[in-house]
Amino acid sequence: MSTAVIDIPETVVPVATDVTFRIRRYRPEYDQEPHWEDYTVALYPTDRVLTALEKIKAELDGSLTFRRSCGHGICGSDAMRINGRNRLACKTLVKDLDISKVITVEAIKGLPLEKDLVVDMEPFFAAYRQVLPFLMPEGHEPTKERIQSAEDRARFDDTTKCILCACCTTSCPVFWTDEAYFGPAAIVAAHRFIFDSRDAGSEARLEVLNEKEGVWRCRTTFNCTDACPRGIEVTKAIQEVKRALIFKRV
Amino acid sequence: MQTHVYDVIIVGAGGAGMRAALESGTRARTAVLTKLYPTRSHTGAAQGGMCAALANVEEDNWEWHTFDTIKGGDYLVDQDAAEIMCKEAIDAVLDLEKMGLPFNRTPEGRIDQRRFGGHTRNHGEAAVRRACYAADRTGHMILQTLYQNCIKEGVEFYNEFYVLDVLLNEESGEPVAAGVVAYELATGEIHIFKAKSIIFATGGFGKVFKTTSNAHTLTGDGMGIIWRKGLPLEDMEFYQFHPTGLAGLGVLLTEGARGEGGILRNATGERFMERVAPTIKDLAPRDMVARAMVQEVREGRGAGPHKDYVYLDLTHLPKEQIEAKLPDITEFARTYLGVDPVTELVPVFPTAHYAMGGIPTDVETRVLRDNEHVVPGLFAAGECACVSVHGANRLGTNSLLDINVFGRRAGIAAAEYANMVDHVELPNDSQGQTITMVEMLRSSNGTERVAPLRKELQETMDMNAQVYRTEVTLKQALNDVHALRERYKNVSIQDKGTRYNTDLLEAIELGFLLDLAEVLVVSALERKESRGGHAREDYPHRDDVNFMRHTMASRKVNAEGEEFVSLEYKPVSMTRYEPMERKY
Amino acid sequence: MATKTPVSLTATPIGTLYRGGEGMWTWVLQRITGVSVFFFLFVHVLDTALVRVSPEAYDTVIATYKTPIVALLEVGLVGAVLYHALNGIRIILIDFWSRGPRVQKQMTWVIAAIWLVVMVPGVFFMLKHSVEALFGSTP
Amino acid sequence: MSSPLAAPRSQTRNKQRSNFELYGWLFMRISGIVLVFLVLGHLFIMNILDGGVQRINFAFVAGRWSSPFWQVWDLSMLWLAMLHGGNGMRTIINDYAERDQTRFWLKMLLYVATVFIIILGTLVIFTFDPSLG
Ligand SMILES: Cc1cc2nc3c(=O)[nH]c(=O)nc-3n(C[C@H](O)[C@H](O)[C@H](O)COP(=O)(O)OP(=O)(O)OC[C@H]3O[C@@H](n4cnc5c(N)ncnc54)[C@H](O)[C@@H]3O)c2cc1C
Ligand code: HEM
Ligand code: SF4
Ligand code: F3S
Ligand code: FES
Repeated sequence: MSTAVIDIPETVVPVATDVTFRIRRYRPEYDQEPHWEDYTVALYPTDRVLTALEKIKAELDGSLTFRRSCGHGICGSDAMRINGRNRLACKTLVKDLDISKVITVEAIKGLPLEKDLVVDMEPFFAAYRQVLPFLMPEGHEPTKERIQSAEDRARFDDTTKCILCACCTTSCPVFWTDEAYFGPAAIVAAHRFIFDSRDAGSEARLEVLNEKEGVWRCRTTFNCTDACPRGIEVTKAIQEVKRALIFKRV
Repeated sequence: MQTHVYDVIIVGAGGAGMRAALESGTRARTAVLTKLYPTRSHTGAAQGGMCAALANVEEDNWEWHTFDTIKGGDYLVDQDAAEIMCKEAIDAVLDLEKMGLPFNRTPEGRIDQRRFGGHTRNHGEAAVRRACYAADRTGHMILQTLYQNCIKEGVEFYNEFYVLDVLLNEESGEPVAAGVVAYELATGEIHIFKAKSIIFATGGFGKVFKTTSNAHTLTGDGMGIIWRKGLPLEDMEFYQFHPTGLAGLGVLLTEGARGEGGILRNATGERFMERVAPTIKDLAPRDMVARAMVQEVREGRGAGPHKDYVYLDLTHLPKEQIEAKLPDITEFARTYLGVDPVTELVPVFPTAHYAMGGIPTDVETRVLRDNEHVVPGLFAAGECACVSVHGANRLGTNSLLDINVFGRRAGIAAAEYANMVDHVELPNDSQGQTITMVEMLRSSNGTERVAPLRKELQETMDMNAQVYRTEVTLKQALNDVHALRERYKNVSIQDKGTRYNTDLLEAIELGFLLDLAEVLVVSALERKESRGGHAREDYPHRDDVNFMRHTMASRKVNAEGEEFVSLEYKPVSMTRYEPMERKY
Repeated sequence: MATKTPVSLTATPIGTLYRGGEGMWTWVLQRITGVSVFFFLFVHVLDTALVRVSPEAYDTVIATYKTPIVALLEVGLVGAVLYHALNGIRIILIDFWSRGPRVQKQMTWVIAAIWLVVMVPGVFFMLKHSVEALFGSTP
Repeated sequence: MSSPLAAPRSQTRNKQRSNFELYGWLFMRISGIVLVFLVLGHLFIMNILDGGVQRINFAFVAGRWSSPFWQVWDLSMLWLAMLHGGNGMRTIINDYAERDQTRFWLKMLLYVATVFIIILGTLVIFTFDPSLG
C-alpha cells in the first residue's frame, strides 16, 4: 500500500563550462562614463546568472555591485538587463542562455544609474505610493473577517503576485523617455485594489490614473508583460483599468 | 555624520518590524531603519500559511493550538508566551484581513484553512485545518499588506540603512537604550539615531549554513549587535532544518505541499514517514521529518546519482489543485530543477530554515539582560527574538503568527514606554566603534577575502552542526569557526569607495555570522541531550532532568583579555502542560 | 577558469538596444508609419490646395506624382497606411476585447499575413499603371 | 511619507481634474475605425481603380467635388486624419521632448500647423470652383 509504483527519474551529472559575461560597469567615484568589462567564470547549466555575479564578485572583482537577497525570485532585488531584456538574475538560468556568445548584463533602464547594476529605486516607489495602494473599505469594521466569494477573490489574484521588482516599468519604452509616467508596476498595484470587492476607494485611484501621466500613457507595447518575472499579465491589467475608467466616466 | 531624533526606532522592515511600525507610528514619532527596501524582506518568501484557530472549516480552538505549539517545541516552549500567541492569533489574522490581505476563501467566502505539520485536533488526534493562507505566497501577501498599510499611515522609512551598533548608556549601573548607529549604503555616511525605544526586528541568520532557505541578507545582524554588547542570546543551538528544500539548492517547498496531500518517498518509492509517525505521517513536525529523511539517505535509500536526497510526490494530486494552491513552488521546481511536480517526483532534502533562538525577551517583547532584568527601552520581535514560543522546534506557520502577534506587542510596548520617559543621553563617542570597524575594513591590506571565509564557514556548519550532531562534529565545527575568526582579522575588501559599497557590508555581515556560528556551536556542545531541532547522536534522548532549561549565552572577556562564550541557563515557564514523550 | 578583461574596443557607454518582443516592434512601426503618413497628409493638403490657385498649377504638381520614383513612394505610403490601419485594429482589439491581450502575438502574425495578401496584388496594380504609362500599354 | 533626506526626485503632480487624456485616447480609436474605411477607400480608388494616379488631373478633381458625397467623404477624412494624426504627434512630442520649453514650443508649432491645414483643406473643398478649368 505504502509503496507506490513510481518512475525514478534519470539524472545526468552536469559539467561546468566557461561562460563570459560582459557587464556594464559604472563606479561613480572613478568613472566618468559607464563602460563594459568582460568576465569569464566556470558555471553549471543549472546555475543562475546571480550565481555568476556572486562568483565574479568573489573571485574576480569585489567591487562589482548589485542588489540581491532571496535568490529565488521572490524579493525583487535583482532586476537587470540580461542580453538586452529585463529579468531577475536569480531566475535566469545559464542553460537558458546562449553561452556560445558573450552574455551582456547591465542595469535596468530609465531610473537614475547609481553604480554598476544599482539604480535609484526611489522614483519607482514614489509612483507606487501615489496610486493609493492600500485597502480603503467602506462602512463599519466587521467583527469577523469580511466575506469575499472565491470568484471575487480570483478577480484580482494575478496582480497580487507583484514583487515590485521594476522589471516591467523599466522595460517600458514610454517610461524610458517620460520618467513622470506612473509605469506599469504602479498600475498593477492600483488594479489589485480596484478589482478587490472589499474596496471602496477605486474612485480616488482611478482619478490619479486618469491624469496625464496615468494609464493613457501606455501604448500597449507589452514589454512589461514579457518582462514580468511573476508572469503577471501586466498589459491586460492596464487595459482593465482603462476600461474601468471609460465605462465609469463616459 | 548626521544625528536624527525619534521616539521609537525600529530596526528591520520585515513582517515583525512593519507590524510594530503600524502600532507605534500612531502613538509616537517612529522611524523604521532597514537594510533592504521593505518589500525585499525575507518575510516575503514565506509560503505556506499562518495559523490561528478560527475554526472556519472544522472544529478548533486556541487551546489545542497552544498544546500543539508546546508539544511541537518539545516542551522547551515558555507556556505563558505560547498561550498569549495562540489566543491573539485569531485577532492577528482578522487584523490582516481587515488591512486587505487577500486570503484564499472557502465556498462561503470565509478565510480558508489548510493542514500543516504538527497542528492537530484535540491534543494530537488527527491533523487539523488551521493554517490561513493566500495560495503559497502567504508571507508575500503579509509583507505587501503591511507595507501598504505603512504607506497608508505614513510610516517613515530609511531604506538601505544598515544598523551596525546599538547605543546603550548606563543609568545607575544598568544599561539603558539610547539609540542606534547606522551606515547609509548609498553614501557611506554614518548616521546616529537617538531614540527612547528601539525595536530589533532583523530576522534570522540562516546564512551560517550553506544549504538554506534563507536570503543572502539573513546574516543575523541584530543578534550579532546585541551579542557584541555582552547581552545574552537564548537557545541558539536550536536551529530548524526544513524537510523539503529543493535538493542541492535549499530553495524551499512549503510544508503546505504535504498539507495538500503531498507524500515523501525514498528511492524505492516507500512512504517512509509511515514508519516514523504512524498517525500524522508526512505532517509530523519538521525536526522529525528532517531526521527521518537524513536516516533514509544514510541507510542507502536515498535517490539520485549520489543517493543523497528523497522525493516529494505530488503526482497523485489533481493538476488544478496544485496550480491553484501551490503555484509558486511548482514554478520553483520547474525553473530551478527542470522538474514538473504535476507529473514528476521532486528531489528534496532538509534545508537550514529557522532560528528558534535569538534575543531573549519577555512576553512584552522587552529584551532581557539576564534571567530577571530587562534593558529599558530595548525591544525585540520576530525571528531575531526568542520569547520563546517555539522552544526546541517551531511548528510550521507559527512564525508568521509570531511576527504579527509579537510585532504588534512590540510596537505598542515601545511606543508606550517612549511616551513615559525622556531621551537618554547618548554615550560618549557613540559612533566611534562603528567608524573604527568600517575604516579598518576599508583600509585593511589583509590577505583574506570575504567569500572564501564565508564559504568555509557554511561548509563546516553544514557538515558538522546540521540535522544530526555529535560531540566530535561540534568540536570540529568549533575549531573551524575559531580558525576562521582568526583569519577574519586579516580580511580585506577590494572596493575602497564610499557609495554602495556592498563589498564592505558583506565583510561586516560575515563578522556577525562568525560570532553567531560560534554561539550556536558552543551552546549545542553543552546541550547533551536530543530535543526538537537539536539532535545529538551521542545523546539520543531528551533529558528533562538536566536540560529542561533555556540556554543563555553571552560574550565575556577573561583575565587575559580573550573573548569567550559563557553559558548560563534559564528555567522554562510552565503553566498547564506536563512534558510528555512526543509521538505522532 | 576565471578571468577578467576590460573591453576597450566596444567601449560604448550607452547600453544595448532593448530586445523587446512583437509588441514593442509593432508599436515602433505604428509610430513611424503614423508620423510618415501625417507628414504626407500635410503635403498632400497643400498640393491639393493648388486647385484653388489654378488648374495649371495643380496639373503641374500632379504630374510629378506620375513619375516612377514617386510611384514607388506612393507604394510605400499605401503600405504604411495599410500597416498602420491593420495594427490600429489590432490595438483596438487589445483595448476592448477581453481576450485581446492574451492573443496579441498571434494577432501580429495575422495582420502581417493580411498585409502581404493585400500588398502583393496592390503593388502589382499600382506599378502596372506606371509601367504602362512609361512604356505604353503593350510592351 | 518618505524619509526626510530621501525624496530627491519625487515629483509633485499637478492635480487637475480633467478627462482630456481619456477622450483623446477614445478619439484615437473611434477616428481610427472610421479612417479605416475613409482612407483605405480613398487610397484604393485613387491608386488602384482604373488608371490610378495617372488619370488624376484638375478635371478629375472637379468631377469628384461636384458631388456632395465626395465632398463629405474628403472633408471628414481631412478632419479626422488631421486630428488623429495631430493627437498622435502630440503624444510623440510628450514622449521625446526632454525639456518643458522644447515640449511647449513643439506642441505650439504642431497645433498651429494642424489648424492651418484643416482650415485650408476645408476652404478648398467648400470654395472649390470647378468652372476655373
Ligand atoms: C522560504 C521560507 C518560507 C517560510 N514559510 C513560512 C510559513 O509558511 N509560515 C510561517 O509561519 N513562517 C514561515 N517562514 C518563517 C518566517 O517567514 C520568518 O521567520 C519571518 O518572516 C521572519 O520575519 P522577520 O520580520 O522577523 O524578519 P525578516 O522578514 O527577515 O526581516 C528582517 C528585516 O530586518 C532588516 N535588517 C536586517 N539586518 C539589518 C540591519 N543590520 N540594519 C537594518 N535592517 C536590518 C532587513 O532589511 C529586513 O527588513 C518561512 C521562512 C522562509 C525562509
Ligand atoms: C487608417 C486608419 C487608421 C487607424 C485604424 C489608426 C489607428 C491608430 C491607433 C489605434 C493608434 C494608436 C493610438 C494609441 O496608441 O493611443 C494610432 C496612432 C497614430 N496614428 Fe493612426 N490610425 C489610422 C490612420 C492614421 C492616419 C491617416 C494618420 C496620419 C495622419 C495617423 C497618424 C497616427 C499617429 C501620428 C499616431 C501616433 C502613434 C504613437 O503614438 O505611437 N493614423 N492610430
Ligand atoms: S508587475 Fe511584475 S515586473 Fe512589474 S514590478 Fe510587479 S512583479 Fe515586477
Ligand atoms: S511596456 Fe509600457 S506601454 Fe504599456 S503595455 Fe507595458 S506599460
Ligand atoms: S534575489 Fe530576490 S528576486 Fe532575485
